[in-house]
Amino acid sequence: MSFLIITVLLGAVMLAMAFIAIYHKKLIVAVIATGALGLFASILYLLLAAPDVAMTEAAIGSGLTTIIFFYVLNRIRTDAKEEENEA
Amino acid sequence: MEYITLITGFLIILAGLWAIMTRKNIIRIIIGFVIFDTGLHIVMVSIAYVRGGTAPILDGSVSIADAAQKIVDPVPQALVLTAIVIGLGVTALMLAYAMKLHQEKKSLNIESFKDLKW
Amino acid sequence: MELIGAIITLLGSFVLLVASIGLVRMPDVYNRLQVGTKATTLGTIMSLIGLVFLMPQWWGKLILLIFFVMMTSPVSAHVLARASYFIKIPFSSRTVVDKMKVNAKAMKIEHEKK
Amino acid sequence: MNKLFILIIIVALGSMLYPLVSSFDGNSELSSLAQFYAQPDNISKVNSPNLVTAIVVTYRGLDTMGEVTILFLTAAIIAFFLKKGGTTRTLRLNSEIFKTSAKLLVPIIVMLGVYIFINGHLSPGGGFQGGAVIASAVILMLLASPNTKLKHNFFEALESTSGLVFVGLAALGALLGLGYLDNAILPLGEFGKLFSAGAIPVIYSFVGLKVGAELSNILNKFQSVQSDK
Repeated sequence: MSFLIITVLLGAVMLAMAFIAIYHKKLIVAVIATGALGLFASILYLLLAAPDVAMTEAAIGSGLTTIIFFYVLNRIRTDAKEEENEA
Repeated sequence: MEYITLITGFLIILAGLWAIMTRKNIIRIIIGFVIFDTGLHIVMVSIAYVRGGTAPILDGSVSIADAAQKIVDPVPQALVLTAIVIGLGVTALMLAYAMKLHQEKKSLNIESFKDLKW
Repeated sequence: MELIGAIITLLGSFVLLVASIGLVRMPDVYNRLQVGTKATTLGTIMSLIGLVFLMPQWWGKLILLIFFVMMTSPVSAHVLARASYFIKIPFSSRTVVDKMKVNAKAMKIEHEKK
Repeated sequence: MNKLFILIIIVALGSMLYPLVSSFDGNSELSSLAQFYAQPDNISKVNSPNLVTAIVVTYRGLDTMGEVTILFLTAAIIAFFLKKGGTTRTLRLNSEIFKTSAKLLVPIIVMLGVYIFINGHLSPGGGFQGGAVIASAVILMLLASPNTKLKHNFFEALESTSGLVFVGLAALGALLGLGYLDNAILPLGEFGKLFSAGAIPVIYSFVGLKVGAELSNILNKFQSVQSDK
């Protein structure tokens, strides 16, 4: 029964994270929300008796994906600044 | 429990699809793909769940003889395991494309790329 | 033995509770980082020490975990606070001392000419 | 108008997915394929306690090979796309605390990754997880000191060698008449010990090295095109 409550809560939080990732104005917050979605998904895998998948998702879905997104955002931001300086 | 995770997975898939189809920013479209991936993985793992099952690792608590009665289905888990790693590679590839596109046009709006339209 | 472990774990969780209240109460980023790091590190370490008393056969792994927490958590908070100082997140109005101001100019350095 | 159209499409897809939910009544027993894998005969034939590892490396080894190929292709395409820009980079100096602790932590994290993929057949974990952990150690090193030049040739040589060993071990099984990617080319050993399960730990270790090298390469490419201002 307690597992059921935890699962419902996790599902609600994950849907909220997906909503934030789609609709928040700042891209940085959206990327962080995507990473948090991956982290909650890894907890869900652990509840579903899949520890291997949970480890992979925790390392890749919330760690490396977010870092790659931030590298790209950083590059794009500096490019936009250069353009403003020229114009 | 597996019903709830299944429904959550399908809803997350639909949310990702909505993000892919309505957003204009390329980075947000890629975020939509990531969300879609996560939902798909949740659906596959929850289909693999067997009621009251334990993880498919045969240590002290599960012996070889009654493995078939106690463990959950390992096949979709193995598929999801590789799919997550592929997802990282594909996401990195899409982001590299996005970076190149931004260098060309100085814009991330998908509507400013009309070169093949006439 | 079990009683000592339970008491230490309870104290650790109390410290964690105080930390989470402080996260809501504190006025700006730097204070929140301080609360969220110092108290959380202490609470986690105390819970792990309590677990050493409860499960004596796990002591090696638990001491390794304490080492990891002590290595990573303060350093990450330090890096976060530093980054938020450099992108000029404002202090709360009651801040008096800013010791970082003196050498902020010396922190910029040119890297990698090509 | 456009959004309404998209909404209709999504609602249609959702109603197509609805029968899948309503007809799903949960599993109370394993599917026949999984029961085949979980039979005591087949478990003792593979001799690996972690069934997921057994499936990834042996039964579905061809899938793993294709997956590794896809990862290699994406790494190659990213390396082709992201040429290094020749701009002057102005970065803030990292503090001594961060640098020192990163120097202390990186070897430990790499060791943890190696532990994860060597013990992949006994406990949760394996080549992919270990490779991801190694890549996160590399990203910590790159964040602490952005000017370190990763030895590109070393990573490429590591990746190619591990891929060749993977394919070679797989083909050795076919040469010995056991079947492609069979794990019985090495002695099976005792159930639950480190040196058991035949070729599974060896193959998974090389997969882990390959995945770690590829992910590190991708991250290094993304890092080296940065131009902080």
